[in-house]
Amino acid sequence: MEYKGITREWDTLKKDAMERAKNAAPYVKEGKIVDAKDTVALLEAVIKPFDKVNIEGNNQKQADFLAKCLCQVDPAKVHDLHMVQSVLTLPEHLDVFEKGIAKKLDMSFSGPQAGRIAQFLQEGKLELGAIHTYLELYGRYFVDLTPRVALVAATMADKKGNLFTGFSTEDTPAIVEATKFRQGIVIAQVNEIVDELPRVDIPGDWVDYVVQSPKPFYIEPLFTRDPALITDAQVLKGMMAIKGIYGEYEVTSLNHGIGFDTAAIELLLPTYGEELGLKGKICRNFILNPHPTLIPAIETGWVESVHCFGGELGMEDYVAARSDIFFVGPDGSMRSNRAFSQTAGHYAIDMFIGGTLQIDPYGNSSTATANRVAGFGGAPNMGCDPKGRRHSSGAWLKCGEEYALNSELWGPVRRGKRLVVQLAETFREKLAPGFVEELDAFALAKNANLSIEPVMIYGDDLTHIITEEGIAYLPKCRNMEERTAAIRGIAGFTEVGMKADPKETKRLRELGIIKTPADLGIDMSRANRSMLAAKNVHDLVVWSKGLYNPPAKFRNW
Amino acid sequence: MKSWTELANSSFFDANARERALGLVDKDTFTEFLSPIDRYCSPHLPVLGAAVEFDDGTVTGVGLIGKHPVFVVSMEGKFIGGAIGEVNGGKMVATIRLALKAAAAIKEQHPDDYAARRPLVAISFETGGVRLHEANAGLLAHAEVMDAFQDCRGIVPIVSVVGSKVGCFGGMGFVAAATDVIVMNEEGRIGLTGPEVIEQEMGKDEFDASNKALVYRTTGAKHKYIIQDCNYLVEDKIGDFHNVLAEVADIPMDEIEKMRRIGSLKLVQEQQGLVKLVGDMQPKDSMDLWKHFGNENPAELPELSTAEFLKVVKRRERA
Amino acid sequence: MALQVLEFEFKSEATQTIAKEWSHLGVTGSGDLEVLFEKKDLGGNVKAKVVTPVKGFDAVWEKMIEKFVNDTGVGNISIEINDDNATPIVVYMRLRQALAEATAKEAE
Amino acid sequence: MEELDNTMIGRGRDAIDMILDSGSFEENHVGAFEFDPEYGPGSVVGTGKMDGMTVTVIANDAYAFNERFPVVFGGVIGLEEGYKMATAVYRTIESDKDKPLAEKRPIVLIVDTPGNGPGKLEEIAGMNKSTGGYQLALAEARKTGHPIIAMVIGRAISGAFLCHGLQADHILALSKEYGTMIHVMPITSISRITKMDIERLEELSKSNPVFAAGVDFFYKLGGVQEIVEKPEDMRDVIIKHIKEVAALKAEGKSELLGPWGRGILGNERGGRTHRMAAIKKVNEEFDAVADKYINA
Repeated sequence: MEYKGITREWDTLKKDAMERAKNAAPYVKEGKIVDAKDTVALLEAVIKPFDKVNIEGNNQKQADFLAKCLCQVDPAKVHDLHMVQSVLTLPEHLDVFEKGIAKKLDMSFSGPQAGRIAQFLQEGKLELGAIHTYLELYGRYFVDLTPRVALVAATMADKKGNLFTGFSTEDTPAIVEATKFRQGIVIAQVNEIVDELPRVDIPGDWVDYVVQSPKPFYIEPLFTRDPALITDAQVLKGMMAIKGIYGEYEVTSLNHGIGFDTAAIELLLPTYGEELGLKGKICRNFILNPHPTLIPAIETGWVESVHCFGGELGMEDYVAARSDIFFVGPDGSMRSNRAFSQTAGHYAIDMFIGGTLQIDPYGNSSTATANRVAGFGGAPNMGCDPKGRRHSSGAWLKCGEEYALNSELWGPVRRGKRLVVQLAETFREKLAPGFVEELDAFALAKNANLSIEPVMIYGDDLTHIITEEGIAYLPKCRNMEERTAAIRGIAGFTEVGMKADPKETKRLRELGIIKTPADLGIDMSRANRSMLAAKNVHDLVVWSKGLYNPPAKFRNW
Repeated sequence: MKSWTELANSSFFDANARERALGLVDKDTFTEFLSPIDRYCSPHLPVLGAAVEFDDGTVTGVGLIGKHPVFVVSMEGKFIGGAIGEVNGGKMVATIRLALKAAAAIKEQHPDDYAARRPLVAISFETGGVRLHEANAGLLAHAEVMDAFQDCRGIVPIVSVVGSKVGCFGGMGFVAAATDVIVMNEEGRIGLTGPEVIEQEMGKDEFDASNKALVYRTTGAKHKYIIQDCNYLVEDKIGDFHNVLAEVADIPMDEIEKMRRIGSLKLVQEQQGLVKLVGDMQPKDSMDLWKHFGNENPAELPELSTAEFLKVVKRRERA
Repeated sequence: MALQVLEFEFKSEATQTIAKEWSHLGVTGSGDLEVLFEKKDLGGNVKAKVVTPVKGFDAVWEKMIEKFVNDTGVGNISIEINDDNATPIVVYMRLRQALAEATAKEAE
Repeated sequence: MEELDNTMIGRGRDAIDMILDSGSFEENHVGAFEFDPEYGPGSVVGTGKMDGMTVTVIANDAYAFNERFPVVFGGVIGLEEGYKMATAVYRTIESDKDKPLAEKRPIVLIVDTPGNGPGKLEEIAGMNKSTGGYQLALAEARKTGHPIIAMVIGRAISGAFLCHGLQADHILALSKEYGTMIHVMPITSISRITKMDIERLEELSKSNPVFAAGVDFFYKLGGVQEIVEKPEDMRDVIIKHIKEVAALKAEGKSELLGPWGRGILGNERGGRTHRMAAIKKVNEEFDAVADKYINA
């Protein structure tokens, strides 16, 4: 058999990159440095129409100066870009579509810009590829969404283009690796250019241009929750979670979703957790950003390790001084890495627990609302039972043993199940129901013309729901009918809960599928803020021995 | 409700208006006026669809510290931001005036023991000033309070107690300034214009209202203590506030007069000195002023505990 | 726009009333409520009056208070509530706390 | 708002001329005291004559700008202004301190101010003391026997009205035909802050004096003693009220004057009845337990 290869050039990408570099040459000063004032010209020189472009928009750190500059390029020269980026937070991330500079979008999460995305979709200003999880999107960077040009952010650079991303490394390594090794162009905005870096996070020969931005990159203290705002109801749910789930399954490795519910749990470990004698038995290894509310648990010896997706403003010194717990470089500062942390969150932990907005009678859970295309970031990867998991652990096995459909699906083989726990109040602020017959995700799919309903956690992955009414232990349910009854049984006075059959709820309580606070032996009168190890941000500073330096907006002194 | 002993050791900042009122006076001595069972709600809120409270957001009453009757007004910041309307404004004015009535009665009945029985007014401010839902009545009530203060001058000490979440702003900011003695915890704030309005007037670059550290440096207790707008800075314990009231109750009126900030030509002249300093200096931040008064490292002051702060702080010299 | 006033009456089997003539707890803060219990001879029944800015939750209020009455077995009291958008759990917790307060022996 | 060509807004200095005996105004003089003319330019203080009687006048200057405190313009009362006004009051008291009650000179407040200084410097120095200090000075002068008449000619807004006006014995206001504004906050801002429906607020503002903006509603609440129909009448009406106030003081009926007197008036006029009822109940409840506290 004779094979005949095609005839073509095999290094067009490289040649194209060289040509772009030639266009950019006039703007390069010393080494790889380009003046801030030449940035727009630089972008016009290296970006071509229809390019896939990544603006480093992370959950926290933002390449905000480069985003602003991209908005200023001439749409006659640069247009129809395909933006591939994990998070859209800044108005500029959408302005590029408004101005006709960009056309298509693939993303993971959009936070404050979610309403505008929905609006642009309807107006035809934006073409949506897909809403991914972080890991899916990073994966596709290496498959079919490789950026041609990446605009990233770093704390410092040297003249050779070596970057220090330190505490706020986040997505940078994943983006740069995908871009550079497929002959793409990497531009970094940095807060500072120095002669010597504390350490090298991104080697200089993976970076083409460095711009010192006029202001340090924008970063939001996204994971800071003021203990003063935790409610008694959140304390109650936290106590239920610790006793009914953490203690019950002896969960050692886990991720906490963002929010006051989980902040309450963190602050209950040194008090209620201690009282239950759970120290050392639960909550040893976290995949988690450096939550300030975790400080009391760390200081009282609960926590063995924490790996972080990103940093958190004000936690730098505390984390650096706790190198036994956090992942700290030889220079003494932490390195975060969202890609690795997400991988760990998907495969290597036994439990994900977090809040949601809506749960339906099937156990599907979503934070989607009718007019916002927001995405879910990393929650679906952590909030699922990873099919590829092949290591076992106590909590995973126990949850698997309870799984009533075990033998029907895979016979006698022993297989565990990840705990995926949703915390919900039957009614939230302004009496918005936490349980609905139909998720708003359906309306959103219709409004934004999405091919599938944006569900954060599918019913078959969800193992437990905690409301103030009780905990539903869903794996124990033998069929959908029983699962729905269990959900209705803890849905209180919502439309879903009103349909509960009191007899069936009673039966499920007897079977241990529903446990109320009383069933769990929790004295409701103790569920108040006095249970919290820290009552306000100042207490956290005291717990940290002065190492935690809260951002100005969280201070009341 | 916590017991009195529990209250004494509780955070003043976290306490509600009724807890503060009870804890500021001696154990089991508080009698509330227009208490919840009287159900004296605002008649103006229901038509606007706004929630009501049985005490209209202000707890008023009388207690004792030793033999001193203590007339207490305690505002609840969680109810419409502690704002003053017709009913709670009336309660406040009536309670302050009762102190004068009591003083007269005691002078008559206990002429030899007046010093030990002299009444005191304690006002726990937690308010943004006028309640917009009944703005005109609230505004007029403010003027009545100032009028009542002037009647009490030299007869009954009036003490501001400030250390709750909302702080003391708007019209009540100058009502507090017009009292004899001001007691605050570190969390307390007193001002006239709220931070959001300043930001709106001056722009975010000049004053960022979300920068809480800046807000505290501008209107917070430590600043007020340095410029002598706060007489006592105490730890955040209801019992500590009670102890200061007990101390003030026994201070002679002429000494009380010296603790004031405003209320005479001499005091106005002293304040004009401070205004001149600020006008000449044009401080970007209160810390410039702290430095001027001899605090070498002003940025450290907010980080210090109350006890540490009191040890090292340098204050404006009083004229 | 005006405030809603809801009134209910519940039959109660037990007649565990309160220790004091009346008892009050809570603050009408946003998302919260105040509760006033008053001892009344209602033949064992419980009367409730709710004043709230929230519309359309009459049935929920009725069920919430009924649950409280059933769970605790109180009787011969009137319950008055001033509400400002409290969620059911907050309502339930405040009612329980208010009852604990109302039935408590004088502290110390 | 429609343009008013007859409004007195911004015309504090004109009002002084209209009210006082012709050519009698001596700015920056009160008794033997002379004010620094550069200080507190947003306020106007001085001495004049009304029907030959010496009066202290305190007004706002809407056209002055305070360079040291740039939030002061358009009639705003700033740090310097408040203390300057307070000084004028204290100097008035001082000038007549040895005179009998009947000879205590009146103080006339001409009110046209949109607010107190809303700035960072103001908060750092403590604007609350400046406005509070002025109020205490007025309260003291009123209780010492000086008749104080406030004449609202334009804007009497919220805290600035409290400071400059609401401590007077009697408050007069030019009728609303002249664009006179008395309120805490415009309805649009109230709607934004309280998140209440603006249409409902507008509807209510037509009927509820406790909440609505305007001279007529303040009249009903007792906040305004008398409405002056036109600017030409101001002088005569002020003189009439000075005499009324002086007579009441001479009779020892000061309780009918000032803020407390306005409370009584508001009750009589039916605009503010709940206040009086609450005060009565507080007094009764204290009387029931008074013995325990007075004879502790």
